[in-house]
Amino acid sequence: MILKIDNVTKNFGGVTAIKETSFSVAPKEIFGLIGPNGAGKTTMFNIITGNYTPSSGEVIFRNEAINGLKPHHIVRKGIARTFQNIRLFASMSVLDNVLIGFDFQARYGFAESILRFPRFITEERRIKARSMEILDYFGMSSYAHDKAVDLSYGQQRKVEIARALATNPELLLLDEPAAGMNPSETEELGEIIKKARVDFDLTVLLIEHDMKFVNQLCDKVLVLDYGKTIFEGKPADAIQDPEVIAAYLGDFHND
Amino acid sequence: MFMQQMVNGFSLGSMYALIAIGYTMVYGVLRLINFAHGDIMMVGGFLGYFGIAVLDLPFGAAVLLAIVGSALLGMASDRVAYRPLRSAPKISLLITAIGVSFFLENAFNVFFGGVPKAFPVPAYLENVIDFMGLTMPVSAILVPIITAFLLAIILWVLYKTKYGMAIRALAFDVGTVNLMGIDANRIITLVFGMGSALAAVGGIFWAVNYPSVEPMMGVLVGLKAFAAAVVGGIGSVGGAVLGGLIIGFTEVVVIAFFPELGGYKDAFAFIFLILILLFKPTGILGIDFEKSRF
Amino acid sequence: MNNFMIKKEQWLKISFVVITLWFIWFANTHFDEYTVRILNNIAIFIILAVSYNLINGVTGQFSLEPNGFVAIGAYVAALLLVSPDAKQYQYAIVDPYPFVLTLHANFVVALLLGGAFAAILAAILSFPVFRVRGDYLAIVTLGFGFIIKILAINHPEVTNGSLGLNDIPEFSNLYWTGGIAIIAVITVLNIINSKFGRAMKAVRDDEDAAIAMGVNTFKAKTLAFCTSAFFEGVGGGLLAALLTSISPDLFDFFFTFQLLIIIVLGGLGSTTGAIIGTVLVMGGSEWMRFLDEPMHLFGYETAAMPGMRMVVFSLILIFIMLFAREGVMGKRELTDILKWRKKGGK
Amino acid sequence: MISVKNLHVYYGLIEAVKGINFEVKEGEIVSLIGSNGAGKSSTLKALLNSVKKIGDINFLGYDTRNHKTHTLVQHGLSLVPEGRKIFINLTVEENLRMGAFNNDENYEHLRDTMYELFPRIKDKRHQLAGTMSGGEQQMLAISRALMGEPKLLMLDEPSLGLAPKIVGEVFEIIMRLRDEGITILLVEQNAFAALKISDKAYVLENGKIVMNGVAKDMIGDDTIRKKYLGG
Amino acid sequence: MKKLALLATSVAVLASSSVAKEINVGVTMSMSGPLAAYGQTAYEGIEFANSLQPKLKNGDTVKLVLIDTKGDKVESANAATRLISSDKVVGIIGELTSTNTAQVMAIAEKKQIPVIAPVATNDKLTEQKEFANRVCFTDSFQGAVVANYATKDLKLKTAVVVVDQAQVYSLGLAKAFTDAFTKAGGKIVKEIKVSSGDKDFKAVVSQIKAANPDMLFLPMYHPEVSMIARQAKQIGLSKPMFSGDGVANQTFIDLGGDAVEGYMFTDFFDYGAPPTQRSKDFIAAYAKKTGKQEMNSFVALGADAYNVMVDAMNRCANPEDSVCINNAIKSTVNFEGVSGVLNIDKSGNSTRSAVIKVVQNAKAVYKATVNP
Repeated sequence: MILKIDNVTKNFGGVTAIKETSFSVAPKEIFGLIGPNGAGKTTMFNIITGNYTPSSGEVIFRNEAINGLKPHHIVRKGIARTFQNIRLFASMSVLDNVLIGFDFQARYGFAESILRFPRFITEERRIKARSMEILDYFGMSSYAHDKAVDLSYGQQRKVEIARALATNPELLLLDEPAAGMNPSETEELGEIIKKARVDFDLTVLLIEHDMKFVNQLCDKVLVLDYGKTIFEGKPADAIQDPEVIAAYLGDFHND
Repeated sequence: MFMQQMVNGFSLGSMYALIAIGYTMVYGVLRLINFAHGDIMMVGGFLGYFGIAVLDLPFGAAVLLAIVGSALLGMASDRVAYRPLRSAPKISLLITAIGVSFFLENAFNVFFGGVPKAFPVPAYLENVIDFMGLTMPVSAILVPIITAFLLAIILWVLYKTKYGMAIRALAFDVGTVNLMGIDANRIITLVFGMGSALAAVGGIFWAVNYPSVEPMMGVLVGLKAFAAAVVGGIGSVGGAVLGGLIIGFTEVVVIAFFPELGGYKDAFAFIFLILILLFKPTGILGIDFEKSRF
Repeated sequence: MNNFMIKKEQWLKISFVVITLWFIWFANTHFDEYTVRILNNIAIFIILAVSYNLINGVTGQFSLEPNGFVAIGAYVAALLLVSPDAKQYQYAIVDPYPFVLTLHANFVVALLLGGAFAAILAAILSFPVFRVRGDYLAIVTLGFGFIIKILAINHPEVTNGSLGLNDIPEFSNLYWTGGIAIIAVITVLNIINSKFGRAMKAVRDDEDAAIAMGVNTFKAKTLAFCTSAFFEGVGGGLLAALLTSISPDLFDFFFTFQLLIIIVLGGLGSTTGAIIGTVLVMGGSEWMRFLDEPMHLFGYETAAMPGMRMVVFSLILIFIMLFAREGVMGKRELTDILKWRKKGGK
Repeated sequence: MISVKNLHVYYGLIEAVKGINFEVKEGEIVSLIGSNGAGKSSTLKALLNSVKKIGDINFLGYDTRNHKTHTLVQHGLSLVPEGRKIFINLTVEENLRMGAFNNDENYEHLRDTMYELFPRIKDKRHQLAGTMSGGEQQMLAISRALMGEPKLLMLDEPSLGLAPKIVGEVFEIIMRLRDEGITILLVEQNAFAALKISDKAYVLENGKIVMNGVAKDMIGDDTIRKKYLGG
Repeated sequence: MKKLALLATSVAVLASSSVAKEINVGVTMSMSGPLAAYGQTAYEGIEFANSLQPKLKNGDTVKLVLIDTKGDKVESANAATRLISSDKVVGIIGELTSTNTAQVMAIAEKKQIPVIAPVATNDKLTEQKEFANRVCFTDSFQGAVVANYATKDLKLKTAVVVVDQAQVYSLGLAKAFTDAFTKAGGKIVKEIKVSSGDKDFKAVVSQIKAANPDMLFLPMYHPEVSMIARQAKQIGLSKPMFSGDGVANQTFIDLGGDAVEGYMFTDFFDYGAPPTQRSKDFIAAYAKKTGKQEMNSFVALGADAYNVMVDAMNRCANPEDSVCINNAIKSTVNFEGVSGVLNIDKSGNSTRSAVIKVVQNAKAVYKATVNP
């Protein structure tokens, strides 16, 4: 198991967002986290990425407890994420956005950058080349010098994933990646994720409402409902599960 | 001795509170540190002075003149200098506020001179009352009473009228307020008017207690009142009053018992501010405006 | 394409240095002392503005403390530069601590130590300061700047209190101020165009996203803060050695406001803008002195109105913000404009 | 009710909406569908004059050109914004009061009607609106807009970020409103759900209308199925 | 060397020409900013003195070139440099506060341009400087005047001193008073620190009341002192109170109202009893122009800074020779100024008498003259 959530509880003030939840993600798996709004999915993401510390329980990544670590340390351990509402660096070019992912991988110091030491130049060249490769992979290299915010929504989503991949993660967390996309875009995105899983050796954990997308993509899903787990298993089984239908899907979907 | 200092602190704190309310309300709707607010208070003091010394008005009429004049000035400053910048970066708005502040200070300096003018205080406000060993002038007692009265009005407006609800709604979302069929700009201008009217009352109190007016009188008071608003929790009217009282008390009481710290008096507001923000980054009663949701 | 751009930027940098050096030489030999003094002021304020812009504009941490750091640099440099003899008769309020009298160093060491002290203070302050964000940060740093001034007033054993330090040897001249300004500008540009600068900009654009990319945002902010403090300290030392006398009232928040106006007018986040802003504000406020004097308007002679200059200055400030809210440069640099031209030419 | 001719919307140099025409008749539900960035929200903002635009918009026979957003709202053009945008620091009831800002005399009556329509928000009337769940917030947002007694109710992505079950509930409410006689302009990227309840639909792509017609027919259309329904 | 030769030739050329010239005298003052009040007052005197005596003996006209400094050091430096290098002034009057004046003097010293400070009283100001002069007395003199008067004439034994930490003037004066008072056998029972700009001194006056001294010494400017006096009266503290010349103006009495009745302070002169003929004429002319009899001593000192400058220029063969003017200033003997008779010595400090005034019926009334 690459990621193990062990009996995690999170309280905000008096409200319990997540209650004694446990699940595990196997290497190279695409794992879906679904459930109604406010069910604690994004909270779970924030716990894994270190933005929140769990009130109790442990987050174990590659056999190491990572809860309590600072978010930027967790990224360095190999967990990257995207955001529900795309959050690119607005004033920066597409290339610079991806280069940020290499921030902790560029091996030169502050003084070296001020004095423009040779190592600065070789390292900058190296990470720029790597960034262009990643952009190329997503077919975005021709936009490298455009401002990220000038791109279309779908392109921005790709840049965001490219940026996350630049941190060289083993586990990629995607927060509603298909939100705001039409079905054909969604399908394309699904293909990219599947392909990237192989090419970048990834494990993917994603939150999504689009059940079709989840069905197409995920190996396994976990359905959360206001802090507690109501289902864990194959996505095809989830949409048949009466409890999932009652709490989450409703009957509208089945028409 | 201690009680005397408490009364003194309460009186000074009330004046900070009056000015802090204006800061906190404007911050609430625009996220703007209105650096010109202290200068609006100065204008209030000057208008009171002109009313009494030049126009020969009775004190009450002069106060009314100051309140109306300052409110109009505050609304005009919003209309002319801030409204065109509603969609601009916050920093442009802030620099504009500094510009308005500089303008008021310098214009008053050029046209009315920098020499402090003695403020003609009505004799009945200067009478000294002796109450259970505490001595204080009528004005010092009047300040907290009127502050409390004005605070009650402000709270009533904010929580019981639809305009107040709109002001509170603005604090979270300007665009959506327009969707309610409300002219958000008018509400914001109204907030400037209310805050400026309070500042004018603060300015008159200031001028009565320390009977003089001069163009730079609002600078330090303004900054301290802003610090008070932040200590109390910016965006919260109750917080502004609380913050004003805390800083007023600290300045008076600390000096009274640790006179050797006198040289640091002006720094208290800021030391307090830093300490509070370290432990409660949104101030005592504050709401987290900067909160980012993941 | 990439390499070509790097080369082009290097060329721009080199020509910038050469032109500036030539200008300094020319100014020093041809201009009168008043103009040279204004140029000295401009050079020092370029150092201050460019470094202040690093934390305020590039990193987006709206802070208001430069008056404090400039004061630290100025006092440290002044204490080291004033000869022990001159110190003997200066302390009028209380006798100085004995160690104060023994301090002495040459100009370069004094400037570096001034900068270092400011940077160290910044490093210490960054722990409390960066616990808060946005406007809270602004008001906390405003408080720190204010407290430093109050400390200078209240520790006459070191600072000679409100009387300040006098008879500082006049080391600063255009070669020093201009030379250090060049160093400051290039250093800041080099930082901006490195992973550190990218991290700073990422913090400005979206701090949470930056964290999610593995950026240690606290480190990015602290680096910007300390670098900015270092150059503000050095600038303070230069200012002390230019004025030859310093006192606490020089370092009140109007000093900070002036810098803030400079960098916003120039275009927040743009180093080129900070330089342009400095020239506009520092040069402009001297040029506008004619407004204080009697004027002939439409055949009438108006009386002299000392202070009118500041009234007009504040009005101009408001107008610029209303009609050019991004400042002169926006976030762009000179190189961006040249690039854009090239694109347009295609 | 409202007709739009040759509408263009600009953000600086970028043209977000490139000359579209559409019409909503009284009593209809009309959908604008399309993916993110197609120009749907820009169109709604243009109808309310809160973005820079060129074009003729005729609402109830009046040219809306010289009106501000808030006056248009007062005249019966109401929008439930994307992301709900309820005032989270006001109570539920205060939110409703805001909706009836210019409607003092009918406020109490309308409020009680809303409570009948949405019993769930009645239970929480004195709570801060921010404490409600996403679905409840959407219902509050809709009822808040209804407090202004709109002639045309515009909904911007009411299904966004909601669980499938809640999406179903929201769309049921929309149908009920139509039955009450309210004209509705619905903007959605959840094309399937939108088409199912609409009378008419327009498909937006890159700022242009690429297709329009009777909603029922469009569900069956092959291109639509392929592109927007994922069939 | 070259410069000197150039100067010599230009002097020769100018001396031979009989056409009356305009000679620039620079004034650097805080006309805006936080110190504007004082700068505007002092400049009023300078300007008025210039209007009364715009010409030198030889018929040349003295032109004032005023540069506002906003009370800022950087601008003071700019102003001094500009006056010397662009406006070619022969002498400078200004600045206002001791720190800014030190700034102006430091620059003028290098260019050998004499500076006359109208109101900067700090002892250290003229030390180690050749071209620094002043027409006001020093802090140490003034402090001693009050201390001696209080101990010898009024037989007061204990005092509380309230000092404004932020004002050089206040610190210098407090120190001088403390030294002289202790030397004369008195005792300082408490020293309280305040900051300029403060308005609220309730805590301060309560402490003073508790310390129960024979007298209070408040070496500050009138805005703060009037506040303290008022708040002292409110709590029933009625001890003799003294200040220096910082309160020597009508505004102080206006601000203080009833509370400053009986208040004593040192001043340079008494407009009610003009010490010299020039003083009489000046006051009469001033009253005619402004309608005000009362005159702030800052006005008188501003006027005297100008008068001494003109007097020194008149005593030089070439009124544009700055070095000569400086020497002439430093040999000012028994000069009958607006503010009294004054002598300026080699150090640039002026030796002059002080008067002690007391506030009676909302007017400052002459009480005694103290000679050095």
